Amino acid sequence: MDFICNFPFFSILISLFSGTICSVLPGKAAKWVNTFVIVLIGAMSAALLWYLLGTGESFVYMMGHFPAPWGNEIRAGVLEAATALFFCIVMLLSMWGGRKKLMEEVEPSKHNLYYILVNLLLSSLLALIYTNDLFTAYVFVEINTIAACGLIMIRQIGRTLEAAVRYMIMSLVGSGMLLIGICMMYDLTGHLLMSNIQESVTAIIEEGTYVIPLVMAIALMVIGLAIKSALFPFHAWLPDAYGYSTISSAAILSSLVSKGYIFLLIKIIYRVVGFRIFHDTHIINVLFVFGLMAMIFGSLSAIKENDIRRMIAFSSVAQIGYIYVGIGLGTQVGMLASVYHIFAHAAGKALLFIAAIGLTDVSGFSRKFIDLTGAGYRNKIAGIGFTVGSLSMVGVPVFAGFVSKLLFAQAAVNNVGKMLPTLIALGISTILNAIYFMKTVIRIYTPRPDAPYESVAIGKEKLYAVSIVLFIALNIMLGMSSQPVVDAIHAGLEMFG
Amino acid sequence: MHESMILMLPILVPVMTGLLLLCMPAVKNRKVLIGITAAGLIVTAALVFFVLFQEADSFTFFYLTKSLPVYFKIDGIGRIFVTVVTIVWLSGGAFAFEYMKHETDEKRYFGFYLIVYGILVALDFSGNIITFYLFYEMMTLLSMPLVLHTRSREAVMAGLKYMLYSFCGAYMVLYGVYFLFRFSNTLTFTAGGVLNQELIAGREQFLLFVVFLMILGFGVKAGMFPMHGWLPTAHPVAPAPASAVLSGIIVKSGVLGVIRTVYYLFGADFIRGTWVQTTWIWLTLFTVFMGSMLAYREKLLKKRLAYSTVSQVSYILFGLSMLDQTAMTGSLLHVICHAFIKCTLFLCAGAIIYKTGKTRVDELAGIGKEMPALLWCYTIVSLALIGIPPTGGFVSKWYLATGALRTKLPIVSWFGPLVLLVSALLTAGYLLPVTIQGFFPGKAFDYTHLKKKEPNLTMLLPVIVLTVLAVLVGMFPSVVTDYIVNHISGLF
Amino acid sequence: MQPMMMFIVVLIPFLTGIAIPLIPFSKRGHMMAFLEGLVLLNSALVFSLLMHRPEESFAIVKFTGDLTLSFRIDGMSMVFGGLVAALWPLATLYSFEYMKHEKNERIFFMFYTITYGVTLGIAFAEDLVTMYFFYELLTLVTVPLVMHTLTREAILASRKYLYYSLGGAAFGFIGMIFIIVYSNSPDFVLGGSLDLTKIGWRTDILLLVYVLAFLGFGVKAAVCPFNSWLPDAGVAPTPVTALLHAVAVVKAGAFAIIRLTYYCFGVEFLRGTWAQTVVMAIVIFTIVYGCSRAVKETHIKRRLAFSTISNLSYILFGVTIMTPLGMVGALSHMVFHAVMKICSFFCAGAIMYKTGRSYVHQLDGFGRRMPRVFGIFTVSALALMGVPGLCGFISKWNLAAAAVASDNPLAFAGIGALLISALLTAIYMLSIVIRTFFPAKDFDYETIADVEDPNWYMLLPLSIFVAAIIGFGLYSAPIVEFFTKIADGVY
Amino acid sequence: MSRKKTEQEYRKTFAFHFFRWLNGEKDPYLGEVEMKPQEPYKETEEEVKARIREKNMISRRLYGVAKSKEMKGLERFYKAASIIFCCILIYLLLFTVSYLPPVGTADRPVNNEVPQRYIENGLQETGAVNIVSGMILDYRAFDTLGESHVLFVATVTVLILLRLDKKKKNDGEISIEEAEANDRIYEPKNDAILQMAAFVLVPIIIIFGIYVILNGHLGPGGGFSGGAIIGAGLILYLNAFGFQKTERFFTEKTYKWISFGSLSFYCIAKSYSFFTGANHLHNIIPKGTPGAILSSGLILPLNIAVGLVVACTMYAFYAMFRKGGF
Amino acid sequence: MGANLFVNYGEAVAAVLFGIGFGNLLLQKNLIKKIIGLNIMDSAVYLFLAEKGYIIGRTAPIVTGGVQSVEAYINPIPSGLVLTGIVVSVSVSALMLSLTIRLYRRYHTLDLDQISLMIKKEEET
Repeated sequence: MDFICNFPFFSILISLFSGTICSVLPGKAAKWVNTFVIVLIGAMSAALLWYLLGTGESFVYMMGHFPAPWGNEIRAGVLEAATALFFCIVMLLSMWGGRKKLMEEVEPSKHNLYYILVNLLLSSLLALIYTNDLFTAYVFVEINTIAACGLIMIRQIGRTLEAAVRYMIMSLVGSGMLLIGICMMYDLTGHLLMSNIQESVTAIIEEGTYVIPLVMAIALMVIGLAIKSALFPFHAWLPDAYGYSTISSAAILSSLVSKGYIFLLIKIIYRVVGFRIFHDTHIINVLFVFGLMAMIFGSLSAIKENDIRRMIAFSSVAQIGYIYVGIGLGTQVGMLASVYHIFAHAAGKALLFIAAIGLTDVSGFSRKFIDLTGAGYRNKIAGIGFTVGSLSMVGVPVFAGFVSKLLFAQAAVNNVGKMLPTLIALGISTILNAIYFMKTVIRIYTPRPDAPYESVAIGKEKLYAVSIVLFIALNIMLGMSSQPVVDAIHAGLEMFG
Repeated sequence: MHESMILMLPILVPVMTGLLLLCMPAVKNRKVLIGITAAGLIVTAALVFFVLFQEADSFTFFYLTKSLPVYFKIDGIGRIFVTVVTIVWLSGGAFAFEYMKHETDEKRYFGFYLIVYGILVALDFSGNIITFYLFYEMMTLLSMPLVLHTRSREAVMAGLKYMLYSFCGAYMVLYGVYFLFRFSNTLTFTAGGVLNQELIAGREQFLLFVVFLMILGFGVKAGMFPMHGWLPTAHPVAPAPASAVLSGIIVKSGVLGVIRTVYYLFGADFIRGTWVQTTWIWLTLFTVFMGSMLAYREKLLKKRLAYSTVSQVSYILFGLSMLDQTAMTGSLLHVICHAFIKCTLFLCAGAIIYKTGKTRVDELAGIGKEMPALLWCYTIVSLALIGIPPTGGFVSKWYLATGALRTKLPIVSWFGPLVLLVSALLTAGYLLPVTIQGFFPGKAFDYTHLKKKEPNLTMLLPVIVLTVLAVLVGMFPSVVTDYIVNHISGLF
Repeated sequence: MQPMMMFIVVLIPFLTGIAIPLIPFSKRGHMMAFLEGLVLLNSALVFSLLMHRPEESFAIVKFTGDLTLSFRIDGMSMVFGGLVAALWPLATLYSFEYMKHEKNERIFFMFYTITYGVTLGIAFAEDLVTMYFFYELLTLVTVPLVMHTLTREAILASRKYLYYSLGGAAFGFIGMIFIIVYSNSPDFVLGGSLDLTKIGWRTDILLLVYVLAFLGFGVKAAVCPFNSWLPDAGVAPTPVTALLHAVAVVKAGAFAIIRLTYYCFGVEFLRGTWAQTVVMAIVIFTIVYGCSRAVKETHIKRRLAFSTISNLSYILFGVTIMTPLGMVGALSHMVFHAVMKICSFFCAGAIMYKTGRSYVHQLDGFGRRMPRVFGIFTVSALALMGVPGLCGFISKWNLAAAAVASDNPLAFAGIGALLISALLTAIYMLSIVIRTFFPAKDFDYETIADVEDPNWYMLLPLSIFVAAIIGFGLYSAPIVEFFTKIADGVY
Repeated sequence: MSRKKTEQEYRKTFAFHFFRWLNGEKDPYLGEVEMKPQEPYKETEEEVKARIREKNMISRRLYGVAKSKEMKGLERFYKAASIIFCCILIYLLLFTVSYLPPVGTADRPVNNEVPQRYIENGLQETGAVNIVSGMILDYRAFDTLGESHVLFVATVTVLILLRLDKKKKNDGEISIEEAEANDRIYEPKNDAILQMAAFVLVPIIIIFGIYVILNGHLGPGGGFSGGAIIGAGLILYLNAFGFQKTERFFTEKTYKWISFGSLSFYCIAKSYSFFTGANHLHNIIPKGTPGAILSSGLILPLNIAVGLVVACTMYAFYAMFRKGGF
Repeated sequence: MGANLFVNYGEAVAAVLFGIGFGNLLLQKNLIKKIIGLNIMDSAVYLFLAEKGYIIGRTAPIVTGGVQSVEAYINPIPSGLVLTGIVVSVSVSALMLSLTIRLYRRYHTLDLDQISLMIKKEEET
């Protein structure tokens, strides 16, 4: 039990504690604390990943003096460490990307409150990743929800408040269902610890006493998490929430928050219920169907959209559909593809949001498409960022989207029953993506000499440019040298069960 | 059978002189132009006759693809056609020297005239279907400027139409050639057909369709019924010597094509008695009758002669479709006679237009008084065409009729000669009124301001020569028929 | 010649392309010399590479799992690579003159040269993944070229082109996936790399996937339902329409389909199945459709674009016959059509460049004023029609011979379509020739006094192409021999 | 028999065309091959106007504030769908409840070795008489740590929403002066009855709250409930004696520092115990004798910290709702 | 329907309450009524959870008189979880109420659809 095993515990506690500290610090100091904390946790997760790749198996960390079923426990494997590292990187870059707009949109006195929310959000994400106990997961899901709602309404214009209310209603419905699912699960198995629950679940399935309530409990938990991660029929709140909140929160929300819930869902599938049993409960087909519908209808409503940020929001509904289709395929490769897509989408989506705000700034702050003509020339770095982001979303070879599309297709082909619908849906949704993303890319690169707006030099906002360049590098790294990432995820999934 | 370069001379000389004329800068006086053209024609004619009497009779020029040589070989049919081409081409050329005075761009006309002559010689000498097809398309492309020489709106449209009809025919032929390449041992013309029996075991029906398509393809050039549309439009707009040559010779290349395909590629026995032969016969008969009927109703002289070409060439095709030796001799004989007769008729029409500018038949009252010699030749030649005994026309029609009767095909053997007879009457119907009106314009005609408008010698001489030839062939046919018979006996 | 060379040859155009807008050339002449020099150097390298071929393959990037981006030269890549390497320097020379009138030509030449590298990448790809990789890059790199004039039509045309290509690539992607999963090695193996044991009962799904992939790649090869982007792309400057939409881009589509049919799915697997009939029917319909639309079109470049659509389907007709002879026919038409079409497009470009007129009914009497350009145009017209003695006839002959030898009744109808389209080509090409050489009688040449032949920049490539047309026409034995060797797998 | 056709009628018949074609006078190709020149399509003025008008009409109808027909339809559908969804949910829950293990019996899976250890040696291991507080503050301390941070996050969000900035006048919202004015109008001032009751009750409430916090580990109660009681007392005091009086001992600064102090103490204490637990180091904090106030190691100070946080939060919520300030 | 519906009548009541709270949350127009529905739903869940721990004939898990055997006390875990749950619902309700206050101050209505229409109209102008 060498020292490095404490890193998961340290990262959660440090982010929690930094949240508390920021409440007394002024805005500027809070900003430095926040950046320092994210960098530190990123470094720790990288070291942890390096160590775990060395040992090759996950370890359990006892929180407190009492072993698992009595005290709390967190478990760290390769997949958890990799996800933690990736989440830190994306959060750091999103914060940098949205820094300038944050200064303008939020009152100075409330800056430190914003950084508290960001820190606590990071801690809840890390807890969701590492925890091995269902009720702890529920508690941190709550922190996540409230912090995310805080992020949405930090900008305090009419739109964001309404979006925050809608968001709260939908996610409270979701967490209500999740809690009642957890209680039923506790009632049937007597444990709250995931590995113990799995033993008793397999025991229940064998003797077949409480099978119906077990299936019902699993269904409630899965539906609850699906509602919280804005799967297709429950995505009404998403466009307003992502479309109008301040940029860094939109980027964090779209790439990290919904992914946290999906990660918890994967953990439930693997550790609580067990892959085989989940596969036979037909809930997987429900997820598959909803995923397919999300892919198609998400893109369709994105095409209809006339506001660039709402269009990107709808496209993330479609991308979440991709992930659920990956899970719905029910094979190991399918899960691998959806986890890879979590990374690819996180990188691409945050980049798109940050680039979009850069473009709207140079087009007279109007979000209508017509005014965006020629914005690519006025703000060069944002134009390039947006193009790279959309190419990655469409799945063009050099960028991350292509690799995840490749993995999805390979997964689809192995699963005979669901092969054709997936491939056709994949083809159609690629075309739909191409239509609305390329429409925008071409619009921002059609010159409009008489545009009344002045152009922005690259060097002016250094932080903004650095974040976009790093995001592009991340995208290309995920696109070109995707082999190490895929191997890490594969190893992670092996030891995840 | 050995190779020699000499065969290429009669082809290359006219083409080179033609190109020289085209690329030459405009020359002041016509004399130089006439001189070059005349020299070119005469030299080529001499070369042609020189080559005909050589014993070397084949030559491979170059290879299009590995298995497709451009190969020349002279045989009996080729010799007949070449002699006819040379005679008509020389007389047409002589006539044109005078006629082209009142047309513009003479240099371009004579240039293309010479090139087409070279192409026609090559066509007759070609030894396999690919070479034949190559020069067949060249001929269409290079004869098109002759047709649209006057560059009026109708002339350009007619030229375009002529070219597109011929290309449509050419592509039908090409379709057949592809299948021939597959189902035959070699593409060179060999008497009795080249089909490889076991290759075409199950596919007779399809190959019959291919033969029929090739016959239709060459039929386009020969003015057979479904695709005859271009002849009546092309002739009136072309200058007279061009239309004379066009209906005399170029139409005959279609006939040569049919002969080569039916007798030298597929072999007569392959299509004897099949639906191809019957449809072909009925088509030719219908064209014969339809051509004469339309000619009878036509007012414009040159268009009337064009319709008469349509029906006369279908005489030849009818003879070929009998797949019988005598009928074939009759049709080959008719090829020769019709060439001379039709060329003379068109030259007379040209002279009339040149001298008086009248193109319509009803304006020609009293022409006999003004140009007696010309109209005499016209009359003799018309009688030849109708088939009055001493002239060539009668002999060839005689052979055609006897050949048809010999074949004993169910209806056609007697109905064919009947149609030929009716059409002969119609031919009289549309040719003789010109003579009658010309010589006896009737009482109401005022003879006062008639003047002597005889065309000068260079125009009259070719007409007279051709008339004499037409009559000579009629009087001593055995010279030609024996030559033909011993050359085509191998085919049946 | 070690395999590293293959990657260098693809890389040089990329670097030159990127260098052009960056290096501050004092005079336009320097830039032209620099660009032409490097393009020539690259073509020389390509030809030397093709002369003595390195056997083993060269991997650039290890993608995912066993999929790598790697190059290897086999028979097919020699044909396509050689064709592109031969035509690109000439086209660049031509575009120097043409782009004098256009603005921001640096950006144009950047993308123009990068496309050269990308096309070579497609040619030398060793497996379907690499080819798909460069295939998508080709779309991205050619969109700015189509959009170059930045007028409203150009924007709409480039958008339509982008949607069609990305859509097509999406369905091509499905084909690629099936190949990766169901073949024993993703590399191109003549005769198909499908592993029959793995396929088991799923043959009809695979056939459906083949048809989908065929249509997917067919979008770039302008197959019937998806070719409305090609005429619209006529809005781009002529070097683009000539080189890309007559040679590089559309041929890449045909090349991809040949790879798909002969090297991935394998001909034995596909021949005689319903997939072959469906695909051949589509191709035959496109042949006739392309020509009939061309006859009605009055804009020169759009007319030539429609003729490209039908000629491309000639190549695909050769492919769909699915016999080695068919492949020979397809390859010969691919090469000969490239030469013919680029020649006629350049003539059209010369006319538009010198006189600014682009409609057929404005061309009366140009024959006398621009004798050299229209002489070349007539030769290319005759070649397109398939007059024997020019290269068009040879490729039509090979296609027809293959179709007849395949004993497939639909192929016989295909030959009929070939000839009907030849007739329609005669109509729409010769009507231009006649209109220019034999204008109406009362036509006075003063109205077109300003029309005269362009300078040697444009005429040199044109004359080289005409020489190639006539040379191939008269003496095509060695090159057809080379294609037969490829079809039989000697290379 | 049939009347003679006029020239125009004849010209339209099929026979006329056929014979004209047959004798080659007018052939179908003449003049047809060359199409008339096509001018590129130019959009006329009124077409553009029509297009814009039509676009505006659509957006007007879509966002029409007046209840448009399909909005009503949509609402009815939404209402019906949600009622059905709730009924199904209730039925399903009842259906599952009927299959759950019977309540109250001892042999259910829930009563396995986990509660047994809590009950049997809970006292020895945590030193807390009240096993539940021992469980939530020692065994499963991580949940409760998360718990207090949930409360903290909630306060942060409420602060974001309701706190009025003293220096700058908020745009559109009400300023700090107006909020004070409103407060004065609506809230009761110097209500004698309320003040007398508060005078009596507030000390008792606060003492009782302190008692509940301190005895968290001995009897029922604990940090959360005690804090709530103290919070209620403070609110009663504020109601009775108004803001000036409370500001004497409870301003925003005190709130900030109390909540920061207690939360950070809580965090550090718990991380110390987690760290020592995980690395199997000895925890130096004595458990003390069970039953005495200063027993059960860290649980007492933790309870005090939690109590303070909860009390301040309750008071802060109330102050924010009333005046957006302290 | 299973055997012990009437035995677990407490949980049945909790289930019905959950349904009612859920319906309220979805159907009610007024925001405050939605929050009330939310609280009903949460309390239903905590009732459901509390029912889990109860064993007939045993007292609350506070050690009295040194007795530490399992038979004397009920299961402590559910009550611990309920305690945590209650704090969650308090904070969530506080957040929702403050949101409602801010919306009411600005739009003077509590009907969410009305608010979104007013926002659209505001943006339209």
